Amino acid sequence: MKKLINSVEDVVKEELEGVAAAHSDLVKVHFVPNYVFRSDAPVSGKTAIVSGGGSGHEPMHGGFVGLGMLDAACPGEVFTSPTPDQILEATKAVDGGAGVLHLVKNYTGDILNFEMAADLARAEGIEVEAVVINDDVAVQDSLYTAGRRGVGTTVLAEKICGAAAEARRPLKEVAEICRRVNANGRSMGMALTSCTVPAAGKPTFELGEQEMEIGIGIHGEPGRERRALATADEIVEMLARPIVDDLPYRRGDSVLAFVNSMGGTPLIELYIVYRALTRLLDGVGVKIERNLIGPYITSLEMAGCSITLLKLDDELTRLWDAPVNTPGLRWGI
Amino acid sequence: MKKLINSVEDVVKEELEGVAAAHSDLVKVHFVPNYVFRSDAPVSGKTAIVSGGGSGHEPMHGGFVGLGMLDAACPGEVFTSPTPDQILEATKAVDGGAGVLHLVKNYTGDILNFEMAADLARAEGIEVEAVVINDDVAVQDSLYTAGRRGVGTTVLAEKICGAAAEARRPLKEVAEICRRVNANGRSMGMALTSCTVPAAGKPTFELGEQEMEIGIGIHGEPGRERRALATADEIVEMLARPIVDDLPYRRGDSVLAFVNSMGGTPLIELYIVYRALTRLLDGVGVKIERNLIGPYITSLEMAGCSITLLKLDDELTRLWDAPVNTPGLRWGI
Amino acid sequence: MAISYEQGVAFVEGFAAAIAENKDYLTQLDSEIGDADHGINMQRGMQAVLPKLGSLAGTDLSQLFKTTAMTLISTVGGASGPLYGTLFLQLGTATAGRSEISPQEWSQALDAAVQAVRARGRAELEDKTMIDALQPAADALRTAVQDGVPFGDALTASERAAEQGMQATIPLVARKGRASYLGGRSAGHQDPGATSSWLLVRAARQAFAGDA
Amino acid sequence: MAISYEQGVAFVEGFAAAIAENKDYLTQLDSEIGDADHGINMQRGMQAVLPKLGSLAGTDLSQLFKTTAMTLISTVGGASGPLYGTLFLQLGTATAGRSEISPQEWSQALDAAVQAVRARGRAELEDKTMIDALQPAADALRTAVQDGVPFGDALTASERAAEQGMQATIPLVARKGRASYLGGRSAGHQDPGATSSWLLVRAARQAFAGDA
Ligand SMILES: Nc1ncnc2c1ncn2[C@@H]1O[C@H](COP(=O)(O)OP(=O)(O)O)[C@@H](O)[C@H]1O
Ligand SMILES: Nc1ncnc2c1ncn2[C@@H]1O[C@H](COP(=O)(O)OP(=O)(O)O)[C@@H](O)[C@H]1O
Ligand SMILES: [Mg+2]
Ligand SMILES: [Mg+2]
Ligand SMILES: [Mg+2]
Ligand SMILES: [Mg+2]
Repeated sequence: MKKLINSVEDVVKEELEGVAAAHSDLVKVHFVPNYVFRSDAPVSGKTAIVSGGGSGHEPMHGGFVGLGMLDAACPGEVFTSPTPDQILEATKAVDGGAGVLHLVKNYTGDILNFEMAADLARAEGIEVEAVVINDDVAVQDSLYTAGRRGVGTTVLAEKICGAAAEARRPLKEVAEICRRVNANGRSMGMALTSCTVPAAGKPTFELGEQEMEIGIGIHGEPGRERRALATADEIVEMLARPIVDDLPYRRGDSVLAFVNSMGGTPLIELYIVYRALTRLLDGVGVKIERNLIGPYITSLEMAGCSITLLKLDDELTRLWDAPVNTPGLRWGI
Repeated sequence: MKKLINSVEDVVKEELEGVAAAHSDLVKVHFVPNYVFRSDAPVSGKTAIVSGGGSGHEPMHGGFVGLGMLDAACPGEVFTSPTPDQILEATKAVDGGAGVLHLVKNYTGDILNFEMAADLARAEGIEVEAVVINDDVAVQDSLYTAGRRGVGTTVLAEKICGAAAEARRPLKEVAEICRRVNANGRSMGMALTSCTVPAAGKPTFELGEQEMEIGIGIHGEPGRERRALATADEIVEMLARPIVDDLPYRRGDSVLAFVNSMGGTPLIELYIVYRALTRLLDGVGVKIERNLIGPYITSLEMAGCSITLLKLDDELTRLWDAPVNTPGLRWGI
Repeated sequence: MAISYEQGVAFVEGFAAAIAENKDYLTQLDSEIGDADHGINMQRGMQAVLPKLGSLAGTDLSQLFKTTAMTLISTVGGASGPLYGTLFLQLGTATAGRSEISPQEWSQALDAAVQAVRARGRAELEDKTMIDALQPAADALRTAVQDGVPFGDALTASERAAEQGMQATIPLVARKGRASYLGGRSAGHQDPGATSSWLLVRAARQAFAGDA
Repeated sequence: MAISYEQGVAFVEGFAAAIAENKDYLTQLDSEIGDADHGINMQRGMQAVLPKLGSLAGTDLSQLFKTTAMTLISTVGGASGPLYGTLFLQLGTATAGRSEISPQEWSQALDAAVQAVRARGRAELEDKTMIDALQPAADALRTAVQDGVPFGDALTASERAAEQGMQATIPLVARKGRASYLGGRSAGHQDPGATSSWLLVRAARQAFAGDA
């Protein structure tokens, strides 16, 4: 295992110390329990938004704390959901009296820990709404299973809901907007390589020189199927076609196209993927109104990419364009 | 070789097509000869800044074209300097009548091609000043050699000179500021893995599981020496100590600290590196006034990092803080 | 013949020891159909529990189990944290104020605990989860105790049922937890949580069968 | 006995063929002490030159060399583009308006070309660059031609000098070009540019010695 770390036990703690040192103008970090929060929190009268999940997805979530996005993020161990006490403390720290939205990705661990935390917070008189993101078309949805994973749409939901909260929209409306983003967002990802959980010390799975995994999540797990390595254009077809057919996205729709690196894939390749995506969407008559290209929701150093489409309406577009100032995403200010 | 590409011949062309499609609001791309330029170029009366070099360092340079930074960038083939005609055409396209600064990294290929282009541009009556960045302390400087490479300080120089040009400072002054940035900036980098030039098809060098390269450049070339893998803290000592001692940076100095990913190293590790850097600089009494953390000057998918320090004065800090709006760097607007 | 507070401690310590011993094995299983952290998670949690046991001396089984529960909930995270936390929390509730319990009471406590885990995780039998080891273990224990089988043998039957349930997860296609994302690919792999649950049932047998 | 326009074309085509044949070898050498693109760069350049030769039919040596130069300059990039471009540009200048030249004139043209490359790259002998192959080749050719050695033998001597110069780069510590960044580590590797320069000198021998 080759990583720029000191010890596998200290990875999350030291990363958070780095974040605290680097971005003291935007965020503060509380240790034990660990959470990153807006340096001006609680913002009184504003709906607060708390997200969280395992570490290893940076900049998500900690890098999205700040004006116009999250009020707090709870980082668990690498790929391990945070604990209820982390989430509870973060929720109490940022509640500005207008209630707190828990923005949760659909993983059993995240769901259960956020549920426990929400119960505890409500017991302390804090109004909490939870919205679950489940946008991964690689997973067949069903009433009898854990359902779809929450992946790329999470980043877009955090930005858009953050803007709504910044505009002083009440908790119920922010939650409603979050459900709308989830309903209109779909994603799918692939891996060229596995990644190594520091504490595990070796790659989660092995991939041959001529193999790739299609339909992966964001925890270094194998995907829906293993396939022979293909060209960028073919891979975009494998990812974007199921996305387009799933919602479905129709001729005339306007979308936000998000091309994401899993961590180890550089920008030069992402632009080749984006080029292929523009051609595929041209073919089906879907217009890209906005885009986001880069490593925003990652699996440690995994090489690969994911594609997310979000069907836009005027309100979602306005909220996307609104100013944001976080370590990981910034514009308009 | 596992990359999200279609064919090794088309990597640069298709990447540029992706850039053009993604950022048409900020930049335009001219093909054959290839260059990326501000969509509002030429900006009349403004000193224009043209940079360029081999591809494979994304977002540098094309991702730094836009308001407050570069007017044009000339991407060569992967790790291969651009040709004089590319540079000449870009120079003519963005000259707003106030002259053009050629911001050149110190590599024989870059120097020679920019020299030829400058001669041709001057022959066409365009005022051209060239400033060469040579900030890599891994290379011993000497009159009899090619001298030091231009690495991380290039990104900072492009931002700061871009702000000066945006403020309508004349060519001579922008060039002077560029020399000042170069004089006060120092860098050093390391690699955990090699990278693969698409057309070459295999890693430029082989590294064992327990080895790393210290003192690398940004072209996937081996470094000054091969060492046993070490902890993040030890690696920061190996990179930052020579930097601090070289200028030298003295107790009381204020610096911009730039922790850069070589492409394959994720943010979680960069923050652990940044943490170690803050401790080392605390120890020598150097104050970090500003920072930049992320993949900004890369070597394809190479895993590793580089550290750059820039000694700040009030003017450089003001210029750093000035608004910038490019695909790769944005704030204040 | 009853289960003493000391045996309760031995049960918790024995589970911690079994997790420590099988940490890499559990993580390996999780890397096949999950995210390669189950052993790491459980190890982190049980290692956090151990130092707290000393200060509990003189309290009762309920305190022991509740402390174990709260510690797991606040240190493990993931899916297994809340689930094992819920299991121990229910054991604590079922043994409120008791410093020793009968075999029947242990069987009832385990029944209640497994029920609580099912309610929390909304998992059914054959979803390829820890339930597939826990439910058969609770059922076998209940039947054996009701049939008046010597407690030691009842615990052994319960452990064997857990082991068989664990092995029976191998061919299953997961419907809950991370493994469900793999669809058909999850078949052919043993569920890590069912495996740690078998270790838990085994630890109970080792601790409680002592004077059988 | 003179060098005709057709032989000039054969020289350029022969150089292109040698580069194509040795593309991976040159890139391999560059990956040891450079950035693994020298073969790729030269191949891109010479492949761009070939299609232009047809349209030059009926022009002179100067046009041939200048067109080769401008094509290399606008397609190769890197350090080798301007350097080989400068070399051919100078050959073009030295053969202005000539459709055939004498051995003496070729030797003088090569001297001027090597001088121009040195001026452009500011490299000295033993800096571990293409100069280490080109300069000995030009020197050997000049001496041999001056001594009245048959032109074929003079070209062979020139080629051998280039080859020896190329081999002599192996122990050198680079002072120019990318390899210089490696410091002492550059020793023990043959310089890729010196290698492509040897191929150029060899192509001249093969093309011009024809009727020697
Ligand atoms: N809904 C559920 N009900 C019961 N057990 C579950 C459920 N979801 C997952 N599990 C158990 O949790 C185990 C995984 O635990 P762990 O790896 O620690 O958490 P995570 O999956 O969050 O990484 C699975 O092997 C499975 O036995
Ligand atoms: N200053 C110089 N003078 C002469 N030749 C040089 C000089 N710098 C580099 N070279 C030659 O160029 C070769 C490298 O060419 P190439 O790999 O195509 O360009 P780059 O180094 O830009 O990647 C070296 O092997 C060396 O022979
Ligand atoms: Mg996990
Ligand atoms: Mg090169
Ligand atoms: Mg797991
Ligand atoms: Mg090279």
